Amino acid sequence: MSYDAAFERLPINACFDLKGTESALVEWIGAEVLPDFPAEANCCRKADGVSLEHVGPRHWLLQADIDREDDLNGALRPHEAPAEVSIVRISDTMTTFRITGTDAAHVLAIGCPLDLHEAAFPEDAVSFTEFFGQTALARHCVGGFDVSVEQSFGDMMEDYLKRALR
Amino acid sequence: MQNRRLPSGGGIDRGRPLAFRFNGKEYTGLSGDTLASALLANNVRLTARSFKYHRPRGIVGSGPEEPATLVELEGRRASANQAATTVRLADGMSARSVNCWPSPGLDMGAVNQLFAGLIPAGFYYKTFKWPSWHLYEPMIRKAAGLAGAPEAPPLDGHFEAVHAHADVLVVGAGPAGLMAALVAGRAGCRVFLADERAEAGGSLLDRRLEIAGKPALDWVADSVAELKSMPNVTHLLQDASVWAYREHNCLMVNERSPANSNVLERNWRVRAGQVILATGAFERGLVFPENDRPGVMLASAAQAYVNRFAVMPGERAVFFANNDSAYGVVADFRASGIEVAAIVDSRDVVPDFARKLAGDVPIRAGSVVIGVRGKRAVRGVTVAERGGHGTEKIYCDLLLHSGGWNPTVHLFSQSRGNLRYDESLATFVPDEAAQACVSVGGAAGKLSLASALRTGAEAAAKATGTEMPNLPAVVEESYSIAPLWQVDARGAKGKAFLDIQNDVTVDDVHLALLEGYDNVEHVKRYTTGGMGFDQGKTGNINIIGAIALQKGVPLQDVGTTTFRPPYTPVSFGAIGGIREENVVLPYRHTPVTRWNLDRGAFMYEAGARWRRPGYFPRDGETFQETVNRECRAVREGVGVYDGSPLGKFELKGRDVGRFLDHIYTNLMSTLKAGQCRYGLMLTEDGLILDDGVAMRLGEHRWLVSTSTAHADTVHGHMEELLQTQFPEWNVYVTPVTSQWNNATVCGPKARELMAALGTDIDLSPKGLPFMSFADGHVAGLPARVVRVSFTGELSFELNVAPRHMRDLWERIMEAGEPFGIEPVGSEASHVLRVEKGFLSLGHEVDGTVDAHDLGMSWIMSKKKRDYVGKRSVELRRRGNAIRRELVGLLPVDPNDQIPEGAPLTPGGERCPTEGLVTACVWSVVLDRWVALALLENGLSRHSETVHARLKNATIAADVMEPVFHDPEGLRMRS
Amino acid sequence: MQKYSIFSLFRHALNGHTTWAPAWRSPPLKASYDVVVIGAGGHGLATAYYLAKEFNIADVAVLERGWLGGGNVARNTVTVRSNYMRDASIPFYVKSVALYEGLTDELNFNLMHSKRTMIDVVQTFPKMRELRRRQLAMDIYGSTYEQISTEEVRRRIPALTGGGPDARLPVIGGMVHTDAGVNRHDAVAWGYARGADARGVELHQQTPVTKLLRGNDGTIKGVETPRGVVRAGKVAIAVSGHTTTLTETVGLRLPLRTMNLTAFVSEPVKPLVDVVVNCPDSGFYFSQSDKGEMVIGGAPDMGQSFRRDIKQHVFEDTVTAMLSLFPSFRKLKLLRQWGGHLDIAPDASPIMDETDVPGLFVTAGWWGGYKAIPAGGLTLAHLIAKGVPHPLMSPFTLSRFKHLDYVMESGTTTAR
Amino acid sequence: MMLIPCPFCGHRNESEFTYGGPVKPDRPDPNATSDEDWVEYLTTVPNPFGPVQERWWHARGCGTWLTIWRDTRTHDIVEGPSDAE
Repeated sequence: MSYDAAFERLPINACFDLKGTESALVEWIGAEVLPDFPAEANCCRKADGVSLEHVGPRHWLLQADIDREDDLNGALRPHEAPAEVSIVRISDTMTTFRITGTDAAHVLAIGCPLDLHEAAFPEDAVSFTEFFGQTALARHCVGGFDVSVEQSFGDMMEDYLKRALR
Repeated sequence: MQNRRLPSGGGIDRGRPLAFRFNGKEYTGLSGDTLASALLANNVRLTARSFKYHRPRGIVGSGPEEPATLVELEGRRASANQAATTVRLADGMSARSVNCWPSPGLDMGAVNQLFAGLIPAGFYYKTFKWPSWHLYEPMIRKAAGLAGAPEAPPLDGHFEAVHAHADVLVVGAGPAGLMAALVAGRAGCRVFLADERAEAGGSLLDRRLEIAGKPALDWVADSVAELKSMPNVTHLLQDASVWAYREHNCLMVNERSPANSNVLERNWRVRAGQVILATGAFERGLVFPENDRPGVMLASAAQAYVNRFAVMPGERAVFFANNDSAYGVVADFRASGIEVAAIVDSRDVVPDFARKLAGDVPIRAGSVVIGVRGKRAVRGVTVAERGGHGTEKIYCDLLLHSGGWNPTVHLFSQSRGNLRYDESLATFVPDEAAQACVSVGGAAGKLSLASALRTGAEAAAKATGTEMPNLPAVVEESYSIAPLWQVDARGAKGKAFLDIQNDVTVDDVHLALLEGYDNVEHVKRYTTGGMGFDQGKTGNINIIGAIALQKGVPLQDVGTTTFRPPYTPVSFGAIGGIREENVVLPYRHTPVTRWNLDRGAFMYEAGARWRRPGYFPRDGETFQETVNRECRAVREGVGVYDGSPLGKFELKGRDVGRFLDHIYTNLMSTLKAGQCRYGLMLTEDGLILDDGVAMRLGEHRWLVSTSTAHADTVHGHMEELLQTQFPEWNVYVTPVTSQWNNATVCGPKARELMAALGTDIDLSPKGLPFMSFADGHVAGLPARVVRVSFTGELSFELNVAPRHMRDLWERIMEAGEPFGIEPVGSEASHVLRVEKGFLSLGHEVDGTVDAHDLGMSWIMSKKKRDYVGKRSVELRRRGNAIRRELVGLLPVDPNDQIPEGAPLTPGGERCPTEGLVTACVWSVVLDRWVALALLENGLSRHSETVHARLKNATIAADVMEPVFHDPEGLRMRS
Repeated sequence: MQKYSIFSLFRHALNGHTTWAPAWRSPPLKASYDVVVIGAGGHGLATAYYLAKEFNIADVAVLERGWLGGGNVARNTVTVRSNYMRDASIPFYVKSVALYEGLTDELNFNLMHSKRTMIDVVQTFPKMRELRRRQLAMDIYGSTYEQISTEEVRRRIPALTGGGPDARLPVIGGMVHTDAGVNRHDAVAWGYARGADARGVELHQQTPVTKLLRGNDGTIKGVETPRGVVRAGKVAIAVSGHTTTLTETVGLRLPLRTMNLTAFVSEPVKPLVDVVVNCPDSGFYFSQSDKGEMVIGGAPDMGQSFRRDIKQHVFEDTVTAMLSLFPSFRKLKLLRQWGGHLDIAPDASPIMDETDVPGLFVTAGWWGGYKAIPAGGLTLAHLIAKGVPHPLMSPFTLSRFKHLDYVMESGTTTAR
Repeated sequence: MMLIPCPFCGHRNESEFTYGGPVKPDRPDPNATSDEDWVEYLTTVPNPFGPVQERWWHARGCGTWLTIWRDTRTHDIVEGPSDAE
């Protein structure tokens, strides 16, 4: 009996790296563009297909479908942002693997030291962690997890996941 | 013919016979057997030979403590040493005894017994010296080593290593462990339970006890069923040994029969809030002459064979004990109708309850076994009073002994918990814990069933903050022992073994002490006691006892040796998990990697785990021809390389300029938007950390590029400074290495190629001068074009998002075809940079040189008061160490290639070096070999002749400036 | 000293081995000695031995906190080699290897020194370049290092079946260091101890030094132990890992950090590999002991530590690296693992010197110090006896830090 | 493998972190320090047989450089980053 789990490599998302204080970011971007800022560390808020993820001190990721990239870029105006705010388009930097199935958590645990139990990693949790030795962003998806790694490691991760799913 | 199988009872499945081979002979066992129980069922008594003397041995124990019978599995399950007692019998299994040839019955190594008198402990330190150890070593090596080495990796299946988390990790599913798991599970905790046996129950499997008025195994089954029904009991593993207790409550569990049948073995790294060690206790043997003969067995092991496996380990048994536990075994023997000839108890007084269990079996109190008759199988024992009087010979084919119980403290001790000697139990028990763990049941010296259940429940109740539950009713047992560390009665002659596997006897320990090896660690090392495959699970404490007795000190003062992981041997495959073959080290690809492979590039590792093309060979070309072709393309036409792996960071904030001034040796803050500048970073102790290019994107936005290999190091360096030294500075760092790929086109025809690609950027020398950049489109793709050069030629670094990279690359190759474009690999890049004398950290920088040595004094800002490494470089240069400085070398014979790394010595003599060749390449512009070197005082030695010293030759070379091509840099600025 | 030979074994066999003399005496601890050596490990015992043998200074006490030979000499991977890179290092290790080769005879104790050759398995071109650099530098000092092809590597190490052309890091060749060998670590400690004892040196076990004693003039005066004060005008510290713990008792700070390096062995199997295999690109090395165990080492954990535990992730790095080149070892079993402390200087080279406290000597900063025991002991004894550094040790004195003149000598599996 | 307390993420596996070495005294002004003091600052770090203050970078996490006190004898973290605040 092998695992009840499968993975797929997703197309890239629109992704913007936001750094600065919450107030400076809101002031620059305008509250209407963003979901509410997640109050807690390593959790996300979603609104209107846009997800805002609090992944580090004064550090958020804004993610949406890739066809929203230009819109968001226009709204965020990364190049004109004031000194106190850093906004960088990083859509290409990560590649995402969707791992689903009843054994998804086990398969993830082969590469990831994070406690993925719902008590420790609830539905709205999102966090940078380690996946097969590399930095990775982990979060829930329907029936499993999405794990994003630095794009250049994508082929290696695919290799790893194939091995893990045997 | 399983002629020793009892007609009823046992946990075996009589309906499922299993055929197996042992030492070439066919046998049949039953499902549920171990190899050991199946052998005993078939009346196979002589199963092994010992390590040093090759004495005949049988089965001694029933679990991982087995010291005597190691087997090697053959065929599909091939595996080196395994204790026969831990091998689950499987149909078609084939096993053979280790360390004997051709068989345990006829073992040629047995000649060693003739020389036994000459080979006491440590004999090899005293002899085998003349004329040389090399004469003896091969023979000794051949004789050692137990099983054969594995010949091939497993053919089917793979190993897995995986993380897990638990509130409570319970080790052991005996009565204490199950009770603890039940209490923790009912409290809603996440429970991880691991047990080394095939089924839950622990010692209950081997005994005939009752819990709550029913057979104990019913309670076990009910408990397991309840645990299975609780979703918060996440793992209930059988055949899974907890083998290491690491720091911060992280434990390793080796699961040998995972549910996923593709997985051969699994290693769990469990992080637990609380650990409950319910690891039970091992019975230890008694130390008396000939205590290693086949048929001498631990009493508890015999109990397991009778009760669990319905096997009669002999037809007529004598028991030898110093404690009460053996009497329960006697009772079970009687119940199974196996004859017990006598009980020899070294104590003068035997408790009444024990006498009741013995029934009509004669008890010789105050007596000891002073000899065993029979070499290849027990034929009888000689018994005497403790002092040696009143000898009696008793006929038997089985001698079952019990010297007391040792709590299995391995994991507790690994966790750095202290042990203390308990007089009443005559053994070491856990004392103060060092991590969040608690020992319960036998592991804590609580040997009775009632105390096992109680301590298990208590520990779990305390860990979970819940009430102590009502415990099921059991009969209270009592236990007493009078230690007997060795039989030293008059008339007791013959080898008395402490470590059966490594053939360590009482005499060996005495010899070690006599010679001054008097620490327990010395004794262990001098005699090799406890260093076998079993790591002394049954024997170690007897060695401590022997030392204590001989030195006349309490056992507490002797102390134990260190308990080192693993608790039981674990295969390396499980430890490694799926990280094997290609993924053993990470690898990184760019969107062009596939293209490179299709093009037949020779790929290799090139820093920070990137796989990069070394060169693009064509049929019929030599390596040098390939590299020359790529170099010529760049020097004469146009080449392109994939520069994507360079590290890139976007820096944002008011203080970026000031920050860059601090981390680079040169001034960066004066850079204007749209410009870039080459920079050098140092460590605080003045060594070169990295070189790269900084670009100013806007007023407060910068892009810093680093060498491929040091991207992560520089990232950490920047963040550390910003977060710990300058937390008030306004600088944000965002890694964008993989947001920007780049294809760099270089060569005199690069501008023509750019025109052919089509761009909306003014690429004229004035429109986009050297060391500047512009954003726009190239070949219709959004791109940033940067004018930097690592080859010395006119270069355009075309930066695009990875989603466009492959597209861009293919258009470049297409548009470049008329210009004879070549993709350029790392080898050609190396040649091109050497011709220009550009720095390569991997070649010229080896931990001693600074920028001045490299002829780059210009990059060490004199204007800045401070930057990282400034003070240290100044300090170092004020010392009187002779500097090795970068020079160019032209071999006097232009066809002489100097190996990279070759030392330079004065006159090429055999004497200390004065430098070394850091790089040597065939220059396509000069049509000769050229080299770079670090040479003592090299900057002032231009036009001297120096000598590279090879093994049997020297190569003379003329010293010059380290630049062989376009010294003015006109081409790259063109 | 009682002579050990096959004949003495015969003689003692006749009376059941009950008449052997102790390997060393247990004399009472005196109140003062000419020299006190702290630490009865390899370097401490060798220093004491050479003080007595080469410099006629026999009024020496070796004070040991625990049991003789229980420090790093008891917990290393017994590799002896001289394949270094720099002029400062190579001659020192060449000398050490030469001393080792004569030690069994000299000490009349079988060290089982087995010159069984080390093969460096090379998997990257930069590493090959570095090793070729070593090769030519070593040749100047008479240390042998020969490049061999991948085919030859595989012929000499048949179990090396991984690292094929399509592997993550393919094997591209090897370097053969025939001077390298292995021996018995316990025998090195015991042999030196017995030799030193026979020349009058006193060995005192279970005698921890709790404090160094410094006079009003700033010079060393002796040491404090639970058994009383022991006076000496010269005190040498050879206590890998705990060097700074001791020197700080006289306010002396040294550029050392203590780390934990671990090793492990497999179950014993029949002879499979007869050379020391070193795989610097993968980051592990091993040899098969005479008992049949694979003795395996890897990279250290960089954090400061006085624990002797292994870091699981560091351990897994070593294991997976080994399995990638030796896939059949997946079925081989781990039998035992352990760690030891070592202290490391900023340039990862050793420190042997008289300190700023006159009369206080240190030998420290060893990693891979096992191979250096004979030369380290000999040269430190020279310094203690003569007051000037032995020429072989002069690159390793403390003065190099005054102008940050590091001796950067990367090890075989590790770099700074 | 230790469990290291990150002020942002909570307790995380050691493998997510990069070791940053013992915390040194504040960097002296290089232009107002003697050679001896500068060399001492660079080369001589605290090496206690007991608690040491040290830095870790949560490189495979939120990116925080954090400071803890860790006992070198036991690896117990005797003071986490949040304890210090």
